[in-house]
Amino acid sequence: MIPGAPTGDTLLERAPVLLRDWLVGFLPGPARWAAGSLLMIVAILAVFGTLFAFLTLAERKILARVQNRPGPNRTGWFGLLQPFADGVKMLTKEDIVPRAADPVLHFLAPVALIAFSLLTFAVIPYGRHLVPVDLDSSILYFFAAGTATELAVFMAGWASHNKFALLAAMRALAQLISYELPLLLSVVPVVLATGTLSATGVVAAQSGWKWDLVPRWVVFTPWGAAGFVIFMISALAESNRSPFDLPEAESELIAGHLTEYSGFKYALFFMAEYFGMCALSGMAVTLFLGGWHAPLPLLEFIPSYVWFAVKLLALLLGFIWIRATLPRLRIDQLTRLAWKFLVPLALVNLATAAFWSLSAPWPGPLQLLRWAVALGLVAGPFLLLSRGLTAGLRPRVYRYA
Amino acid sequence: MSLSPSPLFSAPGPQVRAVSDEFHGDLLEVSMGPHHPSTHGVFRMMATLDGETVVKLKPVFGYLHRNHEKIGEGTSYLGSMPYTDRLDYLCSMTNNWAYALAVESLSGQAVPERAQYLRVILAELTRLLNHTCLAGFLLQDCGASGTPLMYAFREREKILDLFESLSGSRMMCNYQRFGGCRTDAPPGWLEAAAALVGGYGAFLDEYEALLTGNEILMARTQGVGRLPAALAISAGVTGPMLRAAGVDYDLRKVDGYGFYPRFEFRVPLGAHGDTYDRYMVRVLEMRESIGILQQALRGIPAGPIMDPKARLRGFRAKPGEAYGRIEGPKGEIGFFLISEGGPNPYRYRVRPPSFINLTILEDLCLGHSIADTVVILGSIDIVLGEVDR
Amino acid sequence: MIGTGLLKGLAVTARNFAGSFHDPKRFVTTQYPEERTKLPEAYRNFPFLVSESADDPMGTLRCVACQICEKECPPQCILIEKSSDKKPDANGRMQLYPKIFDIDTAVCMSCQICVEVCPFDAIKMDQVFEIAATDRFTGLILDRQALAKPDSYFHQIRPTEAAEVEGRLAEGRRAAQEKARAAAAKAAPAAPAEPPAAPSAEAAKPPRPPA
Amino acid sequence: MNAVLILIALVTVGAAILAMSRRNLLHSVLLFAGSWAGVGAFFLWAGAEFAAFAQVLVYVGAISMVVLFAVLLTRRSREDLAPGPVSRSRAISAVLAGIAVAAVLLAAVAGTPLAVSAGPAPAVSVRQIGGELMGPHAAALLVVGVLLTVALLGAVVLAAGDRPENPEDAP
Repeated sequence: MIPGAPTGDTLLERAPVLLRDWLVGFLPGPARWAAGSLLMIVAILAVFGTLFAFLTLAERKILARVQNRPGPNRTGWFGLLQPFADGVKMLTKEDIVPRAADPVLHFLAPVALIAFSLLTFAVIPYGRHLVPVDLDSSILYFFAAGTATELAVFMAGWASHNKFALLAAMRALAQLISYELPLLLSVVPVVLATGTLSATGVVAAQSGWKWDLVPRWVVFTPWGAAGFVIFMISALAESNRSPFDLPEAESELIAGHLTEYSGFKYALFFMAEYFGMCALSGMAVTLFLGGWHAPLPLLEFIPSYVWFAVKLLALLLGFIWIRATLPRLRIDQLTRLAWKFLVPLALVNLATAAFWSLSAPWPGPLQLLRWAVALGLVAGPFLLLSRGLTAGLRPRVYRYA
Repeated sequence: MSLSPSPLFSAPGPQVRAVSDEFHGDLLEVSMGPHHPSTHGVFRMMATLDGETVVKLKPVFGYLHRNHEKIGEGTSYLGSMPYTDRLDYLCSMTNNWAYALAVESLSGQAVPERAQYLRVILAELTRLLNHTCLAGFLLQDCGASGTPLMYAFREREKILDLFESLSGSRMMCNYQRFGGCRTDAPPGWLEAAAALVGGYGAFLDEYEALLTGNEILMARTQGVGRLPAALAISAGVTGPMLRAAGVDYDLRKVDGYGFYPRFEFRVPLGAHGDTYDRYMVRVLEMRESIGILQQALRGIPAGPIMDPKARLRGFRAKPGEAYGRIEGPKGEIGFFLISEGGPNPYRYRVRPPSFINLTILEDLCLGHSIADTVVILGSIDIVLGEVDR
Repeated sequence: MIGTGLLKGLAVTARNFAGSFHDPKRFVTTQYPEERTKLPEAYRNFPFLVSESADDPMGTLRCVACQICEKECPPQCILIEKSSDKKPDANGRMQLYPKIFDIDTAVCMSCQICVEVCPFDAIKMDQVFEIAATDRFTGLILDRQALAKPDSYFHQIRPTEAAEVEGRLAEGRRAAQEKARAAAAKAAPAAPAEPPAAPSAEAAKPPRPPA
Repeated sequence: MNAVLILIALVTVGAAILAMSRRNLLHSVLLFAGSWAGVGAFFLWAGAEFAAFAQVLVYVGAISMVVLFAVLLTRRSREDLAPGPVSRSRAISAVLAGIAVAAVLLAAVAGTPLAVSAGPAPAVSVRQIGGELMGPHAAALLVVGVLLTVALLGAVVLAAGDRPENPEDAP
């Protein structure tokens, strides 16, 4: 456990840990570890399960409010029971498995998808003392579990034995693979700057405030901001969210690789997408937004896991906001955006981070030069590449007869 | 995109474009529709795909054929008027006007001034309604999860309320008669219309802020589904699609029917003829329609709305034939009538603009990906009621 | 710069999201069963038969079973059967009345042509839209009993149109009385001994020739 | 501790054997991915977290995708995925090849002196691994990097070599 800063260790802060120790205390010695981790698993499932339920409701409500309508408000007070109604509906719906489908793979796909996306929750530090598993290379573990989901998407597409599902599975894989690279490349500078692969280490490196006002979060450095933007764009693509929700683009290939799924298996895919979204946002908060650190020293009395929750919800609402606004990219534009725009930018970002950390000890006035060069290194390639990407795309002027 | 070699009507045999054989995986025959979520009604596209790109596309329709023209021969002239609402069920007012124009030119009835002004106002309101919905559906096909469509429907509801308080029904207005309009504008209707038109400019600015500059929309629509002017003219394409291809042909200027020469407005023309131009031409046309509406609402005179000599029942047209056409929101909608002096027309023919614009769907889609075919279909703006009749 | 169009779009959606909480213009849904939008006066749905008095709607139908609306109706959804005997109508003249008057509301498209062509203002458009039936024939085919509604109901749902119709009918009735009185005065001096039955027959001709 | 080791070994070898015996090619590819995950689990058991996660990331995440794509792209259509008729000669030659490979492996394993250390391996932190990679083993790392880049460029040339430039991009 990282020794918390003296002011930060209020009772509220250690409450979850005390609760766990008290509960586990009833059991004999060796069973304590097992019971403790079981309790942790139950806690994660409970928290992120309800977060998933109310996230679907929040998504529909926000999407509705953006479109000037109330959204679900018939079930329960303000529609709060809507997710449970959806749950019951999904459970009672008939689970149709096409005769030509490959039963083993057809069943295994959602199970594998849910399993891998749940694995990623094990290493995210939710609070000062709330780290389920503190591994030395937890960031590598997080992305290892993340890439395995591609296998499950392929299984779903191939096992449904359906033309549309196959086409969509190929698209999904092309998208996931081509966005794996910028996702990882945008994390490398953070590891380089903080010098550790463990999530708690990265969060510890972002503690403290400059002039007691600006927190030392990665996002407040030029390369950190660029890395954060690249990470979020890639996270959008990794979790198949708009404007990259190509695989289940309803306007083209019905429900993509989910076409032949119904009932609770379909709900599992849905749940896996949301878990993926939450996990990636959680990692974004940990790497770029200073994990569970409070933004200002005087706000330190609020427990750390509350700050983590606030930042996580902010990112999730951003996901929903983008989904309500942006149209979808075509598959070739999507991969071109990844390979010709995000990957080069991430590589340049690596160089900026190296320059930033090397130029750290520069005396006072040179700091301005340091900022200028860093910003130039970020903005320059961005403008250069964006001109290439949108060659010839601009609003046109029309003549009248 | 080079003009596809396949002649205007795709030859009976499979028209497969030359694709490099070495990578020639098996062609995937995909049928999109008739219940596909993005085909604007019961319309089916048999697309042959090589990987992502469309190699051959065969539109299949007729699912909504209701024998409209044969029924027209059996019903009296007045009886066919409510059926014209069901042709292009988004723009019933312009359908009514085109049919009324045809019968009036058949029977030579004069239309009083106030009725002409009312007809222009209702036609331009219908154009606003149709083009706003088109932009909404186009974005829905691009995948914008319904937000632009909901804004379009919010504005459409206001216009439909105006139609309802005037003609009695929101979409099935059955409002025009031979020689004028059925009922006069109730008190306060003209002021409500002026208020709506006044606020429409602000809505369009917000709508364009959301869409026109959107890089993703530009990437998805610029250079997609390019329609060369030569092909457009030879295929008989009319309306915004034709003007987006750069051809200056707007019936309101060409025919000058129904007091349009009194209002001054401009006709926007596109340069590339691709999906983005079709979208932008419609948006600019909406701004022109706002201008026309403001002039018409200011200048509408008092007076009768129905030609006193008009006869409702027992109307018998003089033997002969007539073709009445107007610039509908989707293109030139026309009615061709042959009368033998009886109460029913001998031949009742509708010129459906969206059906004729649809014939070149394959030429626009060859070489594009399947995601583009959906966007191209959306930009052609078809309504299956009019395509199948 | 590449992102500006997207940001402008995000700004529009944010403004709409915030606006939907305080600006009625940006929150347009009416919760149907609880709140109801006020229907405009011109709104029309299925037709109904106008009867003179409210207490005996069946007996005092204005309809004289001339079957013009049956011929003119485009989808042919009206069925009328004339009565054999006659009964006096509002002007006191003996008129036929419809023994059977069925409208198949499953076929009717409420196009309101029957109202236009009816010379006696006997059929008007109703404003009821919440009709659902479990069976297509008993539920959706409305017979004379279900169709007949008093003139007061017509005044209630369409005040201006009802007033205009009322004016026309009253003026027609007044013309009928004057004609009857003039005819009676002319017949009296010419042949005082003529039996009084003649004037009533002469007055029977309605002032308005059936168009 | 040995029980866990045996279990992992069983899973890995079992998955590999099953993969060989499956009639459906896709099932065997997925079972292969399972056996690679088994190898990853072995590293985890041995305490080398970095190696385990790298193994899962590279093999289960990426290499299985490459194999799946290779299987899909080279097959003309779905029928080819069904296995060919079972002929005796192919079975015999498969078994002989298996025995030969097994013999070579066993000889190599038996030959090397395995110093079985008493306690678990010393806990090596990722920072030390980084130091080692960048220090003495930097050359090996660079060679592997160049190898992968060449493979990537080769793939790009092969894939996009002769397909005409995407028609819809032409202005």
